[in-house]
Amino acid sequence: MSDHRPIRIEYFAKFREAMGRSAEDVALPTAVGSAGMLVEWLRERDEAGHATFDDSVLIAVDDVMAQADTSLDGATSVALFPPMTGG
Amino acid sequence: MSDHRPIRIEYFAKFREAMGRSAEDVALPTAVGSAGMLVEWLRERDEAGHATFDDSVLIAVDDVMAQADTSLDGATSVALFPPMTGG
Amino acid sequence: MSNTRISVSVQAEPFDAGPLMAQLRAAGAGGIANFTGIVRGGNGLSALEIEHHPRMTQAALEQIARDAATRWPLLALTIVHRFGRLDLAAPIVFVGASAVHRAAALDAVAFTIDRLKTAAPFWKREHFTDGKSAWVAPRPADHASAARWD
Amino acid sequence: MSNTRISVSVQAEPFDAGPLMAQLRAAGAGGIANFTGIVRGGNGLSALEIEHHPRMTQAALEQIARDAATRWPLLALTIVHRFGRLDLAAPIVFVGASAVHRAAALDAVAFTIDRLKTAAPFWKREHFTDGKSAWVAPRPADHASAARWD
Repeated sequence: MSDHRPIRIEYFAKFREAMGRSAEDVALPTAVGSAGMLVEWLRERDEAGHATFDDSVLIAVDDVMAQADTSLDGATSVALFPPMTGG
Repeated sequence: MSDHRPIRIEYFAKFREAMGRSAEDVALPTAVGSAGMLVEWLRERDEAGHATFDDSVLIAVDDVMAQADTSLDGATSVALFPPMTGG
Repeated sequence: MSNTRISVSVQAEPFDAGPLMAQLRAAGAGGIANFTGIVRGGNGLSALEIEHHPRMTQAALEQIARDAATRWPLLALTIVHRFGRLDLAAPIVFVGASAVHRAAALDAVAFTIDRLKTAAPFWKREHFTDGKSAWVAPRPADHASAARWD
Repeated sequence: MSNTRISVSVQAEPFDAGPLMAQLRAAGAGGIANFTGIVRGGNGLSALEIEHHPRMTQAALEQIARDAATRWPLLALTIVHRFGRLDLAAPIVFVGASAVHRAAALDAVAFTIDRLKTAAPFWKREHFTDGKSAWVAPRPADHASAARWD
């Protein structure tokens, strides 16, 4: 069993601009088991991630709104976006 | 100075039907000095008035909403109507 | 003084909410809220008849509109109220408001419709398919709704 | 189960509130309430741009609509929300509800518009006449408005 798994990360709105891309496919360490841990992993990965993500980040796992402790087991995509401003 | 004055009384909705007329011109005793006293005077005048007007009656004096103690000095018309049910 | 553009109409003719809404799209508005009351079928109702006090109605509606414009920063407020005989599903009343922020528009519409249920000289009479008819009794809930703005 | 007729559209195209209101005139309704949000000019704004999450938006709006239909006895509820570049005075969002009684229709519209400000994956960017642009920051007032329904 691999200690990494493939997952697609999507960025929206100001996060997309700050990261300079709308999505990326990464090999995520299996130890990064939750949505919150993925955000922390991005913050530690590089300067862009560190500067971009703070406590306001909203997370969707496979297109369903998630919490920091939502498991990434079996997940194929994670979307990260800032607080919504529709309406 | 006369002890009566001419005044027009108008009836609306169920009061119009109960009184069998939409308006009448009456010679009102000058002692009947307020809107509330006019209602009482109608109640005492005849059976129709007695049966028609209760505490729910709304009163307008010269097309302005009035209270029981609103004076009839100089008034030319009084409208009596039940609680409103518009909208 | 309020700069709200107030429009009030008391009419027998039907109205179309679309053009009324278009009129409310005042420059600078962020939102338009409106409510249309329509004749509700059911319980054997065949038509609604609305009596009013011709000399007082327009002024009463204008007063309600001014009260709303004093309470909320509105760009425009429109009230249309019909009288006469109305068929099932016909529009009875339209209240619309435009404002910079949505809460003002929504609250002003709720206030205005509550007020004109209890403070404008209209009386409804229901006509039924069996030929009977009856004056609509004032609803305690309407008076409670109106009182929450006091 | 709720029998509310729910209609949700996420679209780039403009919409016209008139036909949307006509659709809401469900049989048996006593009232139709609706709100239209429009691009507000001023402060040098030249256009609004709305980004969204294409795979999530429709479902998010449907969930908000179902929540409203659970809270109030509605006959129909319509939500239309645009994305893309919108000119000044263009319509952004339409929320309409029909119900037997007016309070349900009015409250459902207020609830729905509050919810979709904070719980639907849309993000607004403002473009200004001087060429600058900026993402709209979430408004604490919007979160307070949404929270009052919790």
